[in-house]
Amino acid sequence: MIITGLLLLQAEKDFPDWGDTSSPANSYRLSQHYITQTLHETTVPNMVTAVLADYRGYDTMFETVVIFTAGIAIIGILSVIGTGGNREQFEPKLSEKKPDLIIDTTCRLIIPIIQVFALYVVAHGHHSPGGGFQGGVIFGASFILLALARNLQTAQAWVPENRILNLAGIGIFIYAGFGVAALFLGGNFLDYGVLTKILPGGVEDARSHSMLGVEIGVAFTVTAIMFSIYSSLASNGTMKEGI
Amino acid sequence: MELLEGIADRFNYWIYVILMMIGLFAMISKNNLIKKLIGMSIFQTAIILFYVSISYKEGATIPILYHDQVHGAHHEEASVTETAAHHDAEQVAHEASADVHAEASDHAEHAASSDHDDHAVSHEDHGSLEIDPDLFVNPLPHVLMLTAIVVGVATLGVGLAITQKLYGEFGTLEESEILEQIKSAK
Amino acid sequence: MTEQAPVLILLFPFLTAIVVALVGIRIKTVCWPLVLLSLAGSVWASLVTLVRVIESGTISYKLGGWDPPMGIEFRIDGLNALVAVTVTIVALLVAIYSRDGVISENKNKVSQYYTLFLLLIAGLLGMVITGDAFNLYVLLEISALTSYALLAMGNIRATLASYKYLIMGTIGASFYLLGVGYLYMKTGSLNMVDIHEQLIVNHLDGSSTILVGFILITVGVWIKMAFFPLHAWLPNAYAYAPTTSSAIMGPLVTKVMIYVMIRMVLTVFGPVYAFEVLNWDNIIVWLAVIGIVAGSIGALAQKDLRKMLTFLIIAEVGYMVGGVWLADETGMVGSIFHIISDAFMTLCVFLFAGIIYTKTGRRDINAVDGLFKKMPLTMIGFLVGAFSLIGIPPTAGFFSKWYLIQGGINSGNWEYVVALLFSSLVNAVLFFRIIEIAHFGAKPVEGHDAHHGDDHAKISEGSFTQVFPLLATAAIILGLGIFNKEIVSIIQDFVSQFNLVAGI
Amino acid sequence: MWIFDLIILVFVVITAFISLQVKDLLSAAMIFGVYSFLMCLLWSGMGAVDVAFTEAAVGAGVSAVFLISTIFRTSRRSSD
Repeated sequence: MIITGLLLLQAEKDFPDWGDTSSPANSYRLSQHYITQTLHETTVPNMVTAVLADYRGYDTMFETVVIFTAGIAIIGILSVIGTGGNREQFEPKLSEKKPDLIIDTTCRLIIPIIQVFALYVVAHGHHSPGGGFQGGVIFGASFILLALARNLQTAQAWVPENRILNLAGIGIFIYAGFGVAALFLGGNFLDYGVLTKILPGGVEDARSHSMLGVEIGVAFTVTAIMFSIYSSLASNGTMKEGI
Repeated sequence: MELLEGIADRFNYWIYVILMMIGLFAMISKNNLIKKLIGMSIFQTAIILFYVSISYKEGATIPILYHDQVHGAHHEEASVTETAAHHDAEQVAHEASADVHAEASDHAEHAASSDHDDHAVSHEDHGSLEIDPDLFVNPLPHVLMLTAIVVGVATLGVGLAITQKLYGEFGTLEESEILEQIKSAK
Repeated sequence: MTEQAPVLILLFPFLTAIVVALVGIRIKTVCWPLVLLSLAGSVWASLVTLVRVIESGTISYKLGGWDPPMGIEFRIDGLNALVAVTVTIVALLVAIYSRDGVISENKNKVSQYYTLFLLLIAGLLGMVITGDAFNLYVLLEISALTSYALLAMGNIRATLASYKYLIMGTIGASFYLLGVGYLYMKTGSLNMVDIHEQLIVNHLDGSSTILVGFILITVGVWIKMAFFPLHAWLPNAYAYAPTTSSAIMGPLVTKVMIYVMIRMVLTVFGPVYAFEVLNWDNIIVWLAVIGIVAGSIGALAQKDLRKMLTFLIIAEVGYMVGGVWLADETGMVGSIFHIISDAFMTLCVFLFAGIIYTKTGRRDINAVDGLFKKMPLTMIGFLVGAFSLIGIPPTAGFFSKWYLIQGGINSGNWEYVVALLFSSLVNAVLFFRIIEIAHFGAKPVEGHDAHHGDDHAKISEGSFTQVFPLLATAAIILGLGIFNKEIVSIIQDFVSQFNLVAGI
Repeated sequence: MWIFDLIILVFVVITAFISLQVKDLLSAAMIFGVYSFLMCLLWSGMGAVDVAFTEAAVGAGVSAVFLISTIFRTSRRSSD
């Protein structure tokens, strides 16, 4: 427990000349630049999305890769597809009853609304809070809700196992595609400005269009992976019987 | 009031350290595997709290340019704050160009290219727009924290998958029982 | 296309990882050639970048076309070009080795295994070439996640070990993140070189926020590196893992973390701050010494072949951390050269342990008895690796130890020199014990004596895809040993720019 | 206005502590959901709208679901 001891020591050392909290010392040109120049350079009012997708787009690409890795890893660790699996003894806890009326009807009403809202969140990332990640999670949550309400099979009917991975892969390919396209058109990796050659409008608009495209790619991956993680965890890899 | 407000903000930094302590303590000393993972998530959200409290500026709004600041019929074109009186010429030009067409974009082009070369401190006055940075909360930590949250969930997912596999083998979630089983098995 | 080389190093494994993930499920056989192709591509790209770095000094590659503090940029100088080349070559060799290792151990998850394998390499390469502190955290997290998963795919003991590794790894990574947060708070920028300038411009040396940030980052990196007091998770993590996972993670993960530590100490905080202002580097050298001694003694006590090797890794980590904190130019050159030579040495020894395990199915040390006759090629490969670990002249291990010892003498840390010699002695004891069993030991229990007996139980030479990488690594170790002058000169001009004062 | 921040901060710490102390894992997961929802409130108070949105969707939503699905697959009791 040396580590905890060391950490307590570190915590108490934490309070020397704290950066002044209200107007922090980091009014250094970097954040100033982001605030003043974002609209100017990318015609995207929501600075956070602009910085997320464009200035530090490389970071976000690897963020999507983190989710993708988590999905693959969980399938890898748990999945027993093909080996017959010794997981059979985990018979589902819930008996195979007819889904009761109330949950069924509410689900039928809510799920489409959630999905539309999710698409709104993805599309509207430029002007309001939200974007690829949040939209993707909500979209994935709508599938999970379906799986919870009914059982895993019905949800799986919509999005079968291998199609999930394809969906996730396609998402990352869209993102990397933008990067590589910029590469081929002469700019550095992920340089959207160069994409003006194929996208309509000036340099800034190419950036904002490509950001939208990237957000969609992210949404694809996040949706697919969220659902695949849920289905792996819920059914302990057998992908048969969820909660 | 001012004093208390000061403490309230500085309080964030106390809170984040306390949360980190709770999280770390749980991670190391809790016996149950899932409790450890909950401790880990608390530990990670504490760090996110620290980052967000860096970006807080007194009385600043959220880092999204509101409709009124983005003048012009569509909120497409660059905005001008009240301070930039002497930019009337550009202002008129911008109001005229409702949506994106050649004249506006090459103006933006010019502004963007000139911006690339000069790195003067933010207040370049050549550009048509001049948003006062102190009005907005600093957006950079927010971007970093989006990544940190996602990483947190990914680690939680992998941790839970490992816990399930261990439960499948050892039939228990308690680390102490697992270790006994290994010792007895060896 | 060559001026795009820095990004290509990373793009090849990254994009093929996704292709393998999608295609692999349907066609299992396509995975292996794809993996090889992509790694060969990234080896080519890293060599091109190394050549360009030698000619034109530091390259700065702006991601997304934005200038450094605003956007992210790759900053490649002598140090990380060399480490990138090492990582790619080691990855290629392990990929060749992995063919039947993966098939035999997790046959139905081949595509997932290779995707994680490639993503681990992409994560490590990204960490090596990036010039942005936060981006390094993201890539650190990717390589961590993939290594948890690669471990957890093995048998049940490996899954338990990977759980502990997950907990410790997250603590380490979060410390690093917190340290970067402290730096950002005071300097306002995330780009490593930019932080350094801000540190000097606002002469923040005094502020304890920076001090706490420095402690956090170093402790975080130490945890990930399994430096002595924080190494609890390493031994059984690598020992019980599937053979290919331990073969890829043994040489690479710890070495890249040491590179990150050197990058932080030299580029971000600057040697002046790291060594003079804090001046508790002697304590760290003492810690390294204890680490070396503990690692070596731990290795002596082990019965399991691979567990012994993991303890050696802890000792090696002790070398390098000690070498860096000698605060002396030759010591620094020695530890950087040791990163490169040690990556290949550890790889060679782990490949050997993997072949033995797949062939004889036994983990313990006397699984090796009488194998000289049966598996001459593998044993020769192992011999070169063992000599290099002990530090016998022609091999690379000798030269890197030589620089480390010289650095130790210059900076007057005698205990470090003694520890180095002691650990080389222990290595000698360990490896000669193995060689002795292999040479004169009893005949392998199952097979009768027939040299070319055809009964199934006879232990024959490892398949080509297993033995070739072992011999290739042995050749590289010898090559490094002989041509170390050029490599050292590259490192020399990288280190000299920090004009470390020789010894305190 | 700042009084609300203070209350939320105190609540956050309390929920974190309880979530680790409670014996039954299912309620621990629930309280963890509450904890991350309060964190999301805190951040929106501090102007970090995007982060709050993500934390609400991901922290309270998805990670709670993962925890509960694992608990369903394993056992609810916890010894400490």
